[in-house]
Amino acid sequence: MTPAAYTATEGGALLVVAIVLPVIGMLAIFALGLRRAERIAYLVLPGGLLVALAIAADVARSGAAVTYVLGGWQPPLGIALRADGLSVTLMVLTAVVLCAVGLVARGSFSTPTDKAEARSPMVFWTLILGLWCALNTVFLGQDLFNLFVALELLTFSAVPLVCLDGRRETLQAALRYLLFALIGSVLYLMGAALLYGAYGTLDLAGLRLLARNDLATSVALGLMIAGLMAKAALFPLHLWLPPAHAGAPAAASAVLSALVVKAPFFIILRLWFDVAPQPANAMAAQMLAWLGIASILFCSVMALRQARLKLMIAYSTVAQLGYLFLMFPLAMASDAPTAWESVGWTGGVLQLVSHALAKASMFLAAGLIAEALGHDRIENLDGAMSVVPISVAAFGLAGLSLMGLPPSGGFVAKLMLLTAATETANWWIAAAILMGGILAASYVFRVLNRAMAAPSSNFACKASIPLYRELTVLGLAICAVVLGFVPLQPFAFLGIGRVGLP
Amino acid sequence: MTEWNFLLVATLALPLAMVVACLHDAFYARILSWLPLAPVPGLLAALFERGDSIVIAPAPLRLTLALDDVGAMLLGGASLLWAAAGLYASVSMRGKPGSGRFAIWWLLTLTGSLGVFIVADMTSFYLVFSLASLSAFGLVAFEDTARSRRASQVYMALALVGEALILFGFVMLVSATPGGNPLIRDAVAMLSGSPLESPAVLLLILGFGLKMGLVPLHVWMPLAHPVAPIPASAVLSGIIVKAGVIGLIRFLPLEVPSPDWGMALMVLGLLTAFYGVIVGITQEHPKTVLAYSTVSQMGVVAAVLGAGFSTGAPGTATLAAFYALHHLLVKGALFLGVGIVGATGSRNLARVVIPMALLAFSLAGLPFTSGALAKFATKPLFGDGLAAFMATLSAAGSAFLMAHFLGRLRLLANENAGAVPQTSLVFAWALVAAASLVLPWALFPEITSYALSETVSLKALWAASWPIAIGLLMALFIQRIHSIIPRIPEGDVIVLLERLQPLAARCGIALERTDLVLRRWPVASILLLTLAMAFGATLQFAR
Amino acid sequence: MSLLPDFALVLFLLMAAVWTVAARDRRDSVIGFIVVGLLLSLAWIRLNSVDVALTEAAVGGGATGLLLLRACARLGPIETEGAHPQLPLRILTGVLCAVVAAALATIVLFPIEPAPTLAPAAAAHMSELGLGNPVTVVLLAYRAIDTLLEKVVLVLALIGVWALTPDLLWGGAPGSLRAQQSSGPLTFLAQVLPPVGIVIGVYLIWNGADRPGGTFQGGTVLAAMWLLVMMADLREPPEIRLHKLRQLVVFGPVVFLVAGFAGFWIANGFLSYPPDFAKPIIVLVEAALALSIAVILGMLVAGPAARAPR
Amino acid sequence: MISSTALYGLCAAGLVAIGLYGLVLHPTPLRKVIAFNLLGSGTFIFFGVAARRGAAAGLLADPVPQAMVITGIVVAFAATAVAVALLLRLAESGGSTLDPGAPDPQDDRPS
Repeated sequence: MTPAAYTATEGGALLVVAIVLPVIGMLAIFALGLRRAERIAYLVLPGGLLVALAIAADVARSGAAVTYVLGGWQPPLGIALRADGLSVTLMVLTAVVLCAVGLVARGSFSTPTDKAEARSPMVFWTLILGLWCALNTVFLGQDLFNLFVALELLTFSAVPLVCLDGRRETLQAALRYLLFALIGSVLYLMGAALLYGAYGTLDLAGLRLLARNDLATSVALGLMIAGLMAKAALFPLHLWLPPAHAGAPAAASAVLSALVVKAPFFIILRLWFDVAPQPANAMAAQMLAWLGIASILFCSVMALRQARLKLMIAYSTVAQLGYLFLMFPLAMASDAPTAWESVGWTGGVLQLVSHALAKASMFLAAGLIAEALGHDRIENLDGAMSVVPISVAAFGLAGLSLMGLPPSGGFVAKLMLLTAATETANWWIAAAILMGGILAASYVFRVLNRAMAAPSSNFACKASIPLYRELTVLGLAICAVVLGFVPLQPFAFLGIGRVGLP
Repeated sequence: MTEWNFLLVATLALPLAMVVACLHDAFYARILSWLPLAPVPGLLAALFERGDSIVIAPAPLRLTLALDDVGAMLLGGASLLWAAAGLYASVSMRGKPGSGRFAIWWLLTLTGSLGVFIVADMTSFYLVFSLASLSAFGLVAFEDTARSRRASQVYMALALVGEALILFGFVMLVSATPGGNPLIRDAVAMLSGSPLESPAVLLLILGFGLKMGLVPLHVWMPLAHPVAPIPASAVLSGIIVKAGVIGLIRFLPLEVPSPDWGMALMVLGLLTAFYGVIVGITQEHPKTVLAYSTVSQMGVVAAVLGAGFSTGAPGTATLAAFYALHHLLVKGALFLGVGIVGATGSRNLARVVIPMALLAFSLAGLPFTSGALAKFATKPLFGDGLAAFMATLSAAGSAFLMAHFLGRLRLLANENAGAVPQTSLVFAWALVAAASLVLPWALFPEITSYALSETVSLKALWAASWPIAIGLLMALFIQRIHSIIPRIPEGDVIVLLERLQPLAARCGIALERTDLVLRRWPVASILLLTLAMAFGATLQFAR
Repeated sequence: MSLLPDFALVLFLLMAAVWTVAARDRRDSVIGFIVVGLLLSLAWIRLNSVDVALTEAAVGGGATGLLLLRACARLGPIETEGAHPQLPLRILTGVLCAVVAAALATIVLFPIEPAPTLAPAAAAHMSELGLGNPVTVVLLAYRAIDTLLEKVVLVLALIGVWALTPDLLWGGAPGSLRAQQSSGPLTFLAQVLPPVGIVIGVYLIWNGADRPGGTFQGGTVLAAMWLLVMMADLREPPEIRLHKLRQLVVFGPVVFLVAGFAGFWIANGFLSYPPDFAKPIIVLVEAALALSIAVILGMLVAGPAARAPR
Repeated sequence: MISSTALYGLCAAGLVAIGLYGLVLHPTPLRKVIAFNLLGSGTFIFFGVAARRGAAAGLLADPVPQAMVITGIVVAFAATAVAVALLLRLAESGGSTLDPGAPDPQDDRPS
């Protein structure tokens, strides 16, 4: 009963660097209390991007997962890190989004020149780096307890970002977020405890070989998946997300909406396809998809009814997360030899990536618009086009991807999901995908319509926005659109390292 | 590969390049004057290029352009109308606020609407179709009035529904074929016999029918077409609706007889043809009357396609396209003419109204006009029975509606009795009007087996004339009872739907309340526990 | 062995837990919670997990209890107890919690036999490292990355707490920890206990390599002594902008990181130790971590800055 | 006869239920935090049971779950510290419940 061993691959040490580099940056900012916290961040951000790209290149070149066994101790006793095609894609995505956010945040989180250290820049930059470490660990970790620690890291970095401005509403939102995320964590940990009691290992590959269909496994998976859904804010567990993501500073919201909620989803994906006894339970997959459908429809309508731009985008995040949960029945019912060679799985992953890019761009654009106009009431957005045209254009392009109109990553993703739904005769899912697109278009156009209207007579521009910030936001949106030119079929890269897990 | 096929690429590339060039302020300031040139490559392509296909991006993207006879016919007509309307716009829109924005929407719509005639693969088709559909929003919404805001909202909502229907239909089409992005004809060839054939055909008919304005999905058209500036109305009503026609032509397996679907499409088309007339007759504004006429005429085109589809008659596509071309040019000329009338004083009115009458009755099949040719050519598809009779009767309806249009048109004349329109406006109008009279005569021998002389035989003349006579009689009669016919508001059915708005608002509020309840701490955490247990139970007990 | 003491312990534990949740007054609830913490330590000893028992007593009961008591005092005039929810909701929640508990109980009552375990694997490599306490080996060798990341969690939590400082007070010191009425005995204890406590703390850390004890326990005892001194008003909490404080906080994680990276040169990779030097390295890392933990724990209890920097 | 590990397992289940009940229903954040700690303790005991059952190779309990619990306890403490700091700050700014603004008469309003 010895699970197959992990063999460390060449270049595996880079995985350690990917996790530790942000930590070093964070500790440096904390300890040195330099005049400008962002200077250290600007050293770490491009460095981390390079590391992620190097790992991606390594995976692409070797066509196999990059693995590192920490301290040389084999799992399940020790802990292994492993970058397969999917995780490395998400690592690069994270690095790109964080670098863009870093650039845009320069305007809002620079240390004032007359102070040695100021609260919000110091907190913002340390937490962003902490968050990065957490995300990379989530993507690379192969041990359920290691993933628990990563999730906690993520929560502790994300929560204070929500209440950075210290207003009462944001404090309330942060506390709600923290407590609900903690319930999620405890349920996850409870599941992990049950799994350890049943199998004596928390290593993903080991569990994959051992998993049985018994009560302990079922209850453990139920607790873990529900706990993770709470952290991912899937409807109807979205209570904390709208106020938290709307209350955070735009740069932080971008990271929270684009990346943070994806981490628990990623672990659900791992649990479902790598741990749950195969063949996975079709009815449970349908349950996940139904929650996804409810998420899409309900929260899209809610987005349509919001008066504030950032709240609208936050509700849109919950709706777009719903699409991710559609992939479970779609990937399973497909006649592709493995789940990750199915159109549904690829479509889901592409939705994850394109939503991250589009949503980051959208939140940042909303932030710049709010900075320029001094408010974010959708009704009074007129004149935005004349002050921050590039941001409005970025919002529009990102919106294109959210709506699923061509050419955009969102379009290809939704098309793939729709194709998979058609092929597997999941008509409700197909209808929800189409309906969600129409609703998304409605809420995006509602904003664009106002933003492009001629300014009213008493219009005043509150602040001028430097061009580089606007262009960065546009760049992210363009990335989301360019994803629309990927071919409409499963990509081999996403499957690297998934066939024949160790 | 011929030396001309760069023209196909240029058809799409030139207008897009113009949009990009607008980033340059100096060009942006002068963009209006460049509008007439944007469709020129399309026009040249229609004249010189035939039969080849160009793959712009290799597999697996496989973006492919190709031009066949049907596409060339519509591409040529559409390019011509775009050019003339562009000329008109370059004069009439000058100096208006927001004209630059208008030009950009114009160019994007132009790219999309010409693109649908020349792309050969599914993805590109969806891309250009959406481009045309969604950019036209900018044209509809241009005049920032309450009326245009309502119209543009309805337009957008239905355009998106149409997009969704078509996308779903495409997915069903593609799911029958291997590989990422098949050519349209390959996908359609695989459709027959696939288990998804029926739903796919239904979705495609609904989606493209919406774009053509088939009842009851026509509601956006009488709202959207009249609110746009004159040249935009001309291209919306003349060209954009043809995206639906080319969609049906390209995506229905017309050569495979399909009695049920063909019959359904034909009935829907005829119903639309009469419905457009009946509602149109109650309208006040000439542009709205024209919009309802477009609804009616597109009904006829759908009926033609349906009739051909039901028997699998060869050449249906070409004939339907021929009819569509006729309508494209005539309707374009009529809309531009509305603008000319508005700029003409009562003293010179006759010089405008007489050609307008000729154009108007061309829609009803007036002998020696393109309408007569189009009706003559498509008639055999309907056979001899009831369908043929109804098709003929629809011509009477058109005459009736057009008589009403001409009656309303006079009221638009410029208050200044001596006013004359600008020469370039008149030139643009005259160009399209002349093309509508000449072009179909040139094409007729190529696309049918009839000799031109047959169309002017006594029998044919009689067959074309009597419906017009009936239509005129009805018009006379209706004028007597004019005061007692009810006024149906523009957009007819949508008005009823709008009554539901308070209900929708109530639903929205109820949803918000639900959200508040769900987002309360005890409720959400109870739901979390319930989900965890339900999930565990499902994993354990449902196998 | 008789199960009677276990039954009694579990019964008391559950009763204390019910009391904690059901108590009307939140101070009672906190005291109930501290009692639960103490009983839990006993339970951990009964489960043969002495290291966990020590940690639970020090961190779970002690530090958390202190934190909660302080919160109670601070909340005094502001927060009032809320009305209890309506009966149907209570019944529904109760039923649901019972279902969860029933599912968990079923799993515990019918466990897999033989019990899966990593104990043999853990024991097999212990001699390589020359350490006697298996838990320390797991924490600092086999699963060192988790421990490292958990230190990062602590630093992040500290940043999170400090983030709640109002902008004007940034860099200043947390509010005084002084007990409401300064009492003679407390001052006396604060003068007498720290030397003893520091000795105990150091012993726990040193001892942790071979016998129960270790970084957290030692660090917590050190933190407790520091807090005691602050509570007796012998020392004010330090200003959060102080470089020395910051450096103490990151000292442990940095030493850990350095030791981890050193593994690339002196052993075979990140966080691996050469067999001959494993024990000294681990003890060094533990000592550094304990120091940082003491500072972080103390500062976490002290809370965000409440006075402007001088 | 029930084994001692099973007994502590039942105790853990009980703690989980009690903690969950408080966490769901207690209207004030501080009491929720306390309940969360009970819930966490219950969860840790499941690890403890697994550790005790895994006694082998001369070890009285499997050290791996014990190490996990130690990490877990520290993380729970950190969470408590952040939550307490947050709720104190929230109380200072005049709010004391988790459910914002909306009229919520029977449920979350302090009396």
